[in-house]
Amino acid sequence: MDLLGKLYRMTAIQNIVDEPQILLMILIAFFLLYLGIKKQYEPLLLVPIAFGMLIANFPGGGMGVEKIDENLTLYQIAKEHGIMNFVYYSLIKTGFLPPIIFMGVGALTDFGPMLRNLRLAFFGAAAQIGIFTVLISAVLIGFDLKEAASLGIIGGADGPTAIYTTIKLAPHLLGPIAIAAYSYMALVPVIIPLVVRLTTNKKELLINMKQQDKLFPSKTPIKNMQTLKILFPIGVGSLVALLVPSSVPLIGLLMFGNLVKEIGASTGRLHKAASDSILNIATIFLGLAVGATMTAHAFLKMETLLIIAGGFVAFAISIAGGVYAVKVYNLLAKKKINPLIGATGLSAVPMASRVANEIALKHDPNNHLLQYAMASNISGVIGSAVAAGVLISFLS
Amino acid sequence: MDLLGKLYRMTAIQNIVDEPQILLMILIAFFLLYLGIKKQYEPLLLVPIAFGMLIANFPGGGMGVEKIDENLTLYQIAKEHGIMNFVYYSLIKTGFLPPIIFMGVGALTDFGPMLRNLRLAFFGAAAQIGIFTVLISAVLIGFDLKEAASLGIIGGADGPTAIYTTIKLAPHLLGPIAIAAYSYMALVPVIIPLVVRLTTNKKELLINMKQQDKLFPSKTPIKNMQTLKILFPIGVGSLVALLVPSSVPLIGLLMFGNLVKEIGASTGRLHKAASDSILNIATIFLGLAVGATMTAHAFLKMETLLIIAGGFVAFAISIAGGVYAVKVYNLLAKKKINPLIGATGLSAVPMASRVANEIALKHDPNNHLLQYAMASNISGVIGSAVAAGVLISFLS
Amino acid sequence: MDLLGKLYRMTAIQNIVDEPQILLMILIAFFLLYLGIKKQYEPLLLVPIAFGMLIANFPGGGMGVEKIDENLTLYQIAKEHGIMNFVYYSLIKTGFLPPIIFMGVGALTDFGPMLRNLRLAFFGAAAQIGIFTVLISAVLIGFDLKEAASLGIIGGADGPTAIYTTIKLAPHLLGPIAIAAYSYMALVPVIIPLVVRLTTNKKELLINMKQQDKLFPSKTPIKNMQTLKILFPIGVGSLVALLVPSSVPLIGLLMFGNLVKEIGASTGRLHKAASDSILNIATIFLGLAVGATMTAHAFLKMETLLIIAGGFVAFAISIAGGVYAVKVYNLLAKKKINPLIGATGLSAVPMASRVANEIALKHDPNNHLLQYAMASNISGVIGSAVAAGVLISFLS
Amino acid sequence: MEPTISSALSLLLIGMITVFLVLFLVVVTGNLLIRLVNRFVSEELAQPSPASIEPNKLAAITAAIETITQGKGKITKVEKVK
Amino acid sequence: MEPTISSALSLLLIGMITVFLVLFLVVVTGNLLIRLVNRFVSEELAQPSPASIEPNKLAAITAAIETITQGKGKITKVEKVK
Amino acid sequence: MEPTISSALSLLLIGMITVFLVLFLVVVTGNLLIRLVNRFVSEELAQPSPASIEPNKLAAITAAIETITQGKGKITKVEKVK
Ligand code: NA
Ligand code: NA
Ligand code: NA
Repeated sequence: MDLLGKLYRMTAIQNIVDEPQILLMILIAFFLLYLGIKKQYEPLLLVPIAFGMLIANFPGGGMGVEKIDENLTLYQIAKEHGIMNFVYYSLIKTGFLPPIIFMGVGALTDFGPMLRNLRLAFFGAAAQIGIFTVLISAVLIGFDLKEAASLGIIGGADGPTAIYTTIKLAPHLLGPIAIAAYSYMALVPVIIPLVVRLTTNKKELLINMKQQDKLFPSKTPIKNMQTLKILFPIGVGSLVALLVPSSVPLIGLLMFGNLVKEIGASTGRLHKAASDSILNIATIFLGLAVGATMTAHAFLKMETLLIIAGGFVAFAISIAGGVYAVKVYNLLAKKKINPLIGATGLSAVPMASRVANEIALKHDPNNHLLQYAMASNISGVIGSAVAAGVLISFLS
Repeated sequence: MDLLGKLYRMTAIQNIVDEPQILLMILIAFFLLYLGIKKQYEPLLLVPIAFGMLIANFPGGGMGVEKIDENLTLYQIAKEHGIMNFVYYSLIKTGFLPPIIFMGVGALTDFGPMLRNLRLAFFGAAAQIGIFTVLISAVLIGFDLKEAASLGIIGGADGPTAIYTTIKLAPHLLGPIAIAAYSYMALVPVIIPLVVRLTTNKKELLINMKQQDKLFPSKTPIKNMQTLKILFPIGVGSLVALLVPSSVPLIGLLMFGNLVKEIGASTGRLHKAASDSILNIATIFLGLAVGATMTAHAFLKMETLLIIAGGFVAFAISIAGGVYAVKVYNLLAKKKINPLIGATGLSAVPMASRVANEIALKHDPNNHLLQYAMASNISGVIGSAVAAGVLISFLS
Repeated sequence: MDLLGKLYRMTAIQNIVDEPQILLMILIAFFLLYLGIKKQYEPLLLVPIAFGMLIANFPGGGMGVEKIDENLTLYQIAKEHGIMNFVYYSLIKTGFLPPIIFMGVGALTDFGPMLRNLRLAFFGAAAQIGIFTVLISAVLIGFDLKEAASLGIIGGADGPTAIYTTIKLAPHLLGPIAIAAYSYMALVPVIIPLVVRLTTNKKELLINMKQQDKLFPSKTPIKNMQTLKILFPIGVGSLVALLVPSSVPLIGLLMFGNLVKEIGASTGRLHKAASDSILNIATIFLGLAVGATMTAHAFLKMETLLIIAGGFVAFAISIAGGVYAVKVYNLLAKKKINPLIGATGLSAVPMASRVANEIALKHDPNNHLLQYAMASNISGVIGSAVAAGVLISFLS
Repeated sequence: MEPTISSALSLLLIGMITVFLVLFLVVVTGNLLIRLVNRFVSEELAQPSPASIEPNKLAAITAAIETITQGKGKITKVEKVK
Repeated sequence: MEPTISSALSLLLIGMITVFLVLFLVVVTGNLLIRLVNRFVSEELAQPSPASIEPNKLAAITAAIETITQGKGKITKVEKVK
Repeated sequence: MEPTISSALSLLLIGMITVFLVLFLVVVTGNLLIRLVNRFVSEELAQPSPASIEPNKLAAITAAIETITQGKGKITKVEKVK
């Protein structure tokens, strides 16, 4: 009967019959939900990403991100392409949300451990090597420069940075790159021990930072941490802005968020907004919209697999880079550093530090190096953002 | 003196003298404020709607929603038509806020009662009949199909659904339809008892659900509610998305909000954002902007009265539909159901359930059926959203 | 070597060498941060403004507000001019945020003191004289009318009002005017005592309001403050909307915010949103974007100095105006008023009242007039918004 | 006199007249409302408005209750315990 | 019969059929999930979901801990103390 | 060598040089600030920054006080009671 025919055509069943790969997408979404909910892989982002991917893949729902005529007004985008494209083209593709999330990250970051072990901050640099080596390999296997850079930045092990860079350079790869970045950040408890085992020996892992501090005490004790914590984000923010202006949207807002936190009660309202409502709201819409970019035809490509593979390599090389930087340093310096401090230069704050700490404790139950790891860990965030800035200023 | 002339022309007095119906609008706004504040009719929405209506009706204030050239950018809309049109054309007419509010509703919804009495969920269906019967009647008295559908959807007794459907089909009727929807939802404590009295007898109202459960216990006890509550929104969300894709913006986000709630602590930040800041912020702007659509020339029409009347009829028929569905079921089944469970299929969560519970207790002080009523009550929300999806996919 | 050349050209160093005034801007930003953080000058706004100014002045960062083709869509603005211009052209130049902030101010305002000393509210009027006298002087020294009005409105001593008026009349002056407004509001503890010393004598400052109340008790005690506080924002909002429609975006939302506060628990969610998340979020983006308008070429002009100077004069004249209004009143009335009540008509709530109270206590330790000062203080906010409405309706 | 100056002057006049007029009427409206409320509203309600004491806490409570009771509960009145 | 009327009627039919169908399948899905969960998920977890008791408080706790510990701490499980 | 490869290589060099340079200068800046603060800022303030302990609570307190006192009150200092 015709009525039932109309009813059937209203459903998404026929479309899925015609395009069975849609089913695969839905299953992938379920799998990502499983990882986020049951395996606790960065649930704050993987759950919205996976759910956005799920609802984006039902034909007729109009919740999938599409290529659109970029002359349309946001109002026209919403009317003609639905609310998800409205969110994507107003908040994501504009590059707005990642810096906003960085502001929230800054408002939750404590530079104290880094200030107490300043020289360790230097080791956030070596751990960016994975970004550029994978960039080169990606070019060799045929990605263009912008795509290769977006792939490499996964090795920065920092979600907002990876997303921001990809938006600026290769937005069509946003979905898989975001998934890879957050998945591997969630897999840090697996990846770091693996790489560390391959690149270090027991003797190095036994290096006790506290002992080293006792042997070679720092000459400049911090007398007024409160004031220092207020001046530091201003100083470092200005420094980075001067040297890598294109990283200001990320580093500038990170430092602003941190500043309103450290000032204390008088800017408490701003700190609350940055670290609570703004951060949480931004996370929801970023996650849903990034997930919504992963429609069947956009996601089921060879590129996606290469990104997943390349992302892993980038992570591994970054960790190894950090480790070897410490080894080289130890050759020259009397005050030794535990190579785990290099590994945490990866960023992936704070999980990398916790993992490094556990590894150290496994080899010596008295070797607590969490505070030291946090130093290179946080500076790794700055490192990735700087690397991103370089890529953006030369490629966009 | 010319100065005073200029001063007088600056005021809105002359405009109101020329167009005295403006005064009527202001009085209606005061009346709605009275209903919302003193009579506590859904104050969370009626107060902003009424206040938005109030400030929209002072000529020269530029706070009333206008028909505009839809090629203008949002920036141009704000510059040329003021901030209220900016809000209306960016957040309301784009269809953005109702799904967002649904996300918050989901984050405040507990599917537990529904899961414990699953088969009662079925009775959320019959109570949608008011939507379609009023649609037909509206067509008969001369509304076009889209307007008639928007009028009928009031019978869904769900605010965001009614607003979303109207935005998609007949935005010029948004104001009166929103008012009718929320007013009648507030009047549920009056309407349900009225309809129930006309459609049931004491014997039916004495049916005790708990007793029936003891007589005919369910075969499948729930062993792990926590996991079930996490899987349910994913499963139902996917099911509805498959069958009625056009309802995904509503149901999809409802289920997402519910999911981040049920996952618990690990997505607590998302739950907080969805159920708190996002929901509250969206409510304020939705209310003000919907109210601002009710300017004199847009509101003072025959249509408005017909909508107010039709909305009431739709409510009544929906309730009756639910009641009769239960009666029919009781003819066939051994395990009887209290017809009040049918009435709550209306949705208007949770007030309908509370009202039904009170009616039951009035006839038998031991007949607590709140939990049972919530089952059909919540499924009524899904029912309305599905009905809305059908209307949108066939008429927009 | 060419690589280092590329690296150097990536930095902002050469640009600053070419345009050393950029350095001056950065120093000014540091100074404003110092005022906001260390000197506690309105930190909630001065810190974001100063930080926005800081990051806006690093060439290549793309965080400075620019003149753009106003036909671009917001999406195109973000793509071509970066996220700060996206924020500025969507939230600031549209005139959206100041009314939103006013909503939050209303949600934090208590009209109780004003209602208890209603006739003092009248003295919020005289203290607007600074706005118009400075307007005239500004015209005389060559500003055009719109610029002059924006300059004068600084004398309203109300941040959002000054910003809103400037956006509507002379957006190119937004930065310096916002800075002047908030700095002088922070300097009220200096400016008010100064002007009061020049315009009053000890005898006047000894007038004890409590005593006067005992001598001449009011005839109409308030029997039901709760209901009164709910009706007042509705009544006054309507009154102002009728007489000065162009001030509705400010006064209307101020009164709405106050209404949802006074209604209490049933609109508690709206009150929370207005006074918390919305207000805090709006403050962050308003501050950063206003600061970002202050790029070297936009800020380093003669005009800026004239605005800084003119703003101070406007403040002083407004205070004097309030004081003299009281003196004139005292000539005619038996029930005397302390001239400090006139000074607080300036607005700058609540600091002006606290300062006035301290001055009174210095002359007579028993002369507590905080509650009385709050009356004219709050009415001064309405006064400035009304003045702004007049300027906007005649000049925009 | 130069046109801009003259319009500046008329702005001064119109502006100050308006401000005085509005605030005068605000006072009048306020007194009117006080009288109306005193006459027509029972003093029963004349307890201190909870909102004006602690709207934040109330909002929190309401939110909490709404969530905990999944909206099944509703606050009708909140009173300070003496 | 007038076209609009007829399409209104077919909307009635399609609409109600769909609503009944969907809610019927919701019931089916629900029962299916109940059976699946009962079979495959250990009852260990069968404690009352903290989320459903007090997500707000939990959110608060998480936020607080995240801030206080600067993200170094992480909540893995929250249990009511008996 | 292919142009893209060569530019990829130069990106590697420029990128890593920049990252090392920036983080090196971050260390330098940090040490500079430590010295400056140690020299010029009285240790009076050297109490643990309240912000770093519990900004959330502080924000709450501030908000509460602002609301309760309608902005008439202002927090100037918050200290832990020993
Ligand atoms: Na990194
Ligand atoms: Na319904
Ligand atoms: Na003022």
